[in-house]
Amino acid sequence: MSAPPTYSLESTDNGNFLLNLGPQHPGTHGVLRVVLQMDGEYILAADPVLGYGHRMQEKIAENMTYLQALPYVCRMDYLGAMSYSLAWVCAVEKLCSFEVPERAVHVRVMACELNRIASHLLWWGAYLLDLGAFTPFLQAFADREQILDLLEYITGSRLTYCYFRFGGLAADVDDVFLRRVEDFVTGFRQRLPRYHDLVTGNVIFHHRSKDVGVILPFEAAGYGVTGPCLRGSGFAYDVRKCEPYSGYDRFEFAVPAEQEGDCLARYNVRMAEMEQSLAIIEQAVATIPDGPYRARVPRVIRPPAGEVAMAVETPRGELVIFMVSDGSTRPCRVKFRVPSFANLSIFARLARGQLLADALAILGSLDMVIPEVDR
Amino acid sequence: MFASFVHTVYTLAFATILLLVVGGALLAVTARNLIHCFFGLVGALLGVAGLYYNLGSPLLAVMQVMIYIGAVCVAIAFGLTLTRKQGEEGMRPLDIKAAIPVVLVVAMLSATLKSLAGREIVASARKIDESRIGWMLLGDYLLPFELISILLTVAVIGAVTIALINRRI
Amino acid sequence: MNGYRYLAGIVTGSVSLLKGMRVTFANMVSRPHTVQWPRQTAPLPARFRGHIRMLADEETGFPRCFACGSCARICPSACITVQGRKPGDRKKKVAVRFLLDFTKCSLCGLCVESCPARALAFSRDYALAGYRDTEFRTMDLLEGLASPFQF
Amino acid sequence: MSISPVTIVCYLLGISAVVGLNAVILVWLERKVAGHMHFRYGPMEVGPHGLLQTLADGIKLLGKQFLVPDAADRPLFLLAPVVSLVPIFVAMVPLPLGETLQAWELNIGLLLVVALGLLNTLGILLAGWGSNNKYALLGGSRAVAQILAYKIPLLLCILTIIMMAGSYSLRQIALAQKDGWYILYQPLLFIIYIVTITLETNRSPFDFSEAESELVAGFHIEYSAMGFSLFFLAEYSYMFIAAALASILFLGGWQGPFLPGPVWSLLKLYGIIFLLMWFRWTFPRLRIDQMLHLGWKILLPLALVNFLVTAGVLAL
Repeated sequence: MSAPPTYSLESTDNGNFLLNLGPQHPGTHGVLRVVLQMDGEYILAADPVLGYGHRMQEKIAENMTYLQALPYVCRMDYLGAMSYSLAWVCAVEKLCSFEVPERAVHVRVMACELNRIASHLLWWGAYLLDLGAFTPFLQAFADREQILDLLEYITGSRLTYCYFRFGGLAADVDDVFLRRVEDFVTGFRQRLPRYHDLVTGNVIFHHRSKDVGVILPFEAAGYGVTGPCLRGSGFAYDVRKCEPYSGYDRFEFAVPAEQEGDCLARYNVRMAEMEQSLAIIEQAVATIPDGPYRARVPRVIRPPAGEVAMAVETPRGELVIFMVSDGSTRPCRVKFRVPSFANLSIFARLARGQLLADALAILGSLDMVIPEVDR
Repeated sequence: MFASFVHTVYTLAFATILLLVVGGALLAVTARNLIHCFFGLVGALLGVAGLYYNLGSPLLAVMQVMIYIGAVCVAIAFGLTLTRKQGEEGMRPLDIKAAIPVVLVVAMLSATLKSLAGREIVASARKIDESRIGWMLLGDYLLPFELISILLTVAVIGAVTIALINRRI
Repeated sequence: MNGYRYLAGIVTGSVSLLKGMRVTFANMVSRPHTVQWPRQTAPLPARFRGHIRMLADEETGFPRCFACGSCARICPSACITVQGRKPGDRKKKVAVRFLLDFTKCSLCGLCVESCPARALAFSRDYALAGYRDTEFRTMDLLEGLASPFQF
Repeated sequence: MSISPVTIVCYLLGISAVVGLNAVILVWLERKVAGHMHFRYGPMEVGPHGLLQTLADGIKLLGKQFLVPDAADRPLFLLAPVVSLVPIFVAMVPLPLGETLQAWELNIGLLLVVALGLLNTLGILLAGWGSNNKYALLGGSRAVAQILAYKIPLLLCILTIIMMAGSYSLRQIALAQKDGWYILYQPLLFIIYIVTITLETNRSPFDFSEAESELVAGFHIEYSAMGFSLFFLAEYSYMFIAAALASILFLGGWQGPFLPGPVWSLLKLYGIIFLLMWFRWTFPRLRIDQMLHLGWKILLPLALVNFLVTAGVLAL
């Protein structure tokens, strides 16, 4: 490994110049800094500089009891907080071999998929914002707001839910919620064509996203890209399908994948995924059984010594929580393998030789949550 | 009283135009920063447009703005933004060789002024009809007009060729 | 053929743009979704998680908290300070000091869930603002509640 | 040449009023249109339906400190907002907004407006260069590339209209449409013209030199307070001029039934401005090379063919 490069913001000798993209830049969606070496509008080299939002999440989790760390994991990916909670509780449940009641499984899946749609909707708007269109952002917000209302109705919170508990849920859902979810699913299905009319078919959007930022299949595998970015490159790999967790094997859904690997492919995958999520939610609502929402688990969680790895498909890709227990009330070691970090690693490769505008489109299409990258 | 006020205003306007021409031209040749030179040139050309207007040809003045500022200067600016080095240290505009054109210009100017001495200069107040210019361009002066277009075509082809050679990435 | 593709591209492109414009126009004439706060307010769900507040005992009006400290122990951010004292005539302790450091609180709600006395609840107060952080650093949750101790 | 200075001062005051009022109304309108397209209300607090919001913002901007960055090229930095604003005052002179509402009937009015429209780019370049900021510089150089792409189709559009009307005078052109607006004869040309004025006024989907998501704010990234508001004023005034030109060239200017001339003028003009706003809040931004492609390979051939066809038809 060579020493990390040092930057001076003076023009370099060969007429190129360094451009500091971020840490405060509307196109990086957070405190990400990318140092670009530019030749005019072309990017010769891109170097993401991380750590502006580093909060030592892993270390914090190691210094807390299993339950106390639960609110913290939501903070990493505030747009897919449900999936993070799910990963954490599932990891602990796997470690302690807790059973989860069927009703709780259905609600968990429902909540996670609603959250996934909300996350994809926000991405949809933010990506178009990167491409210079403002209306999609707030149009997506109008629908996302309904999901947040739904989730707030059951969890009491709009973003960092902290709703799941070991062995079940914090609180039960009622029929009003289930009916509202059904209404949302039918309503959103009807509104989806508007999204396609406004953006998917738009010729400018096509020009901006087609053949831009192509991730080749072998690169995707080599860089450890997961989630919609991987599925955009031709792999129909989805943890929900390949290693079903939390009862995902009970539901029928397809794993959309595209072959091209460009921004448009990633876009299409996410749009198709929203429809699949709707299908999952529909099934979960239709088949939700009555019964307890929470299994009886010890008040103080003291897992047996051992280790566990729990993989979960978050809206951004595969999240793996690796946890080592020494038999005490606190985890001995926690490691998060977060999707945004792996997806960001390919950005430098993709941005090379691109125009500045394309680089931002690529960055947007990777759907980054910077606190997740930095942790 | 009122007439003299109008006269003062016009004199001031004329002085501004002159200042623009001379100052702009001086800035264009003496400034060390390339972009300052460029804007000096723009100023000088704007001033020349003002002179045309003053001489009773608003059409020519507008054309001056459109062609020299709108087209030529923008093309120069386009070139400037494409140049790699802004050449601040390598340039020494006040070279001794620069004296040669200065001497020549002074000589020419003094000769012109001498030949004009004693004569009364009357600006033609006759309005130039645009349609007459059109007929002239497509009649008596068709050949030079066409030659200019060939020159422009050559310039465009040359630019495309250079762009193709230096095509990057 | 190429010329046909060129023209067809222009036409289909323009049609796609018009479709998008139709969507935005429909948006424009539809009713806005926003709520004109503070003149109007959005409904709060029953489970809304605001900062915590202390519930009073219906009979005595004293705080329900008997200062077991489980909330303070479970709090991930360590933002709760509880102290209790035992009044002479009762078996259980009663909280005499219950401070919330709201600047650290992450509103996870674990304290409410863990309270054996069901003494804590979420307030429905979301428009919190103050001039300095000290206003929220030590929020006294016992304020306004009766106390068995006369000082 | 024989206009009295008093008249000139009156005209200047009138034009200033138009520039100022137009900016106030347009900024408000833009925010309202954007708001409602986003399911929002837009400004609602200052004045009825937020009508005075722009005024409040303007006063706020006046009270702010004008910062000149240390590294900036001070004279250029200070000159840039002025350079982009001053041509507007001149370009407003020959615009006829009514039968009699025109500062000065100029037989080459159209050419004057078009020529002065070119100076806008110089202001942007000046700001981009003078700020000594990389984002601003990229914005400035984009503006220069942009002008090369749209100016020729724009001139071809105007040339076609000049050919049809047989005059450079805006008033004569408007009067030539007494019997039928040119948009009826030249719908394609109208579309091309609308696209080119979107390019000319630096509006989305062609707001390359500003490009918020790429260049943050592009050429005016370093401007604060009055400098910023002058650019703002210039942008909206250019929109006014471009739309006024469009209404005169294609929609017959002030002519229309029932209503008085100036009302028709403003209706048409603000209709076109609404169209520009509608574009802005609907489309994503093109990439700079795609804009060049659009300008050189689509707009230019179409405008040229249209020009030649029109010439042929007129000759027959």
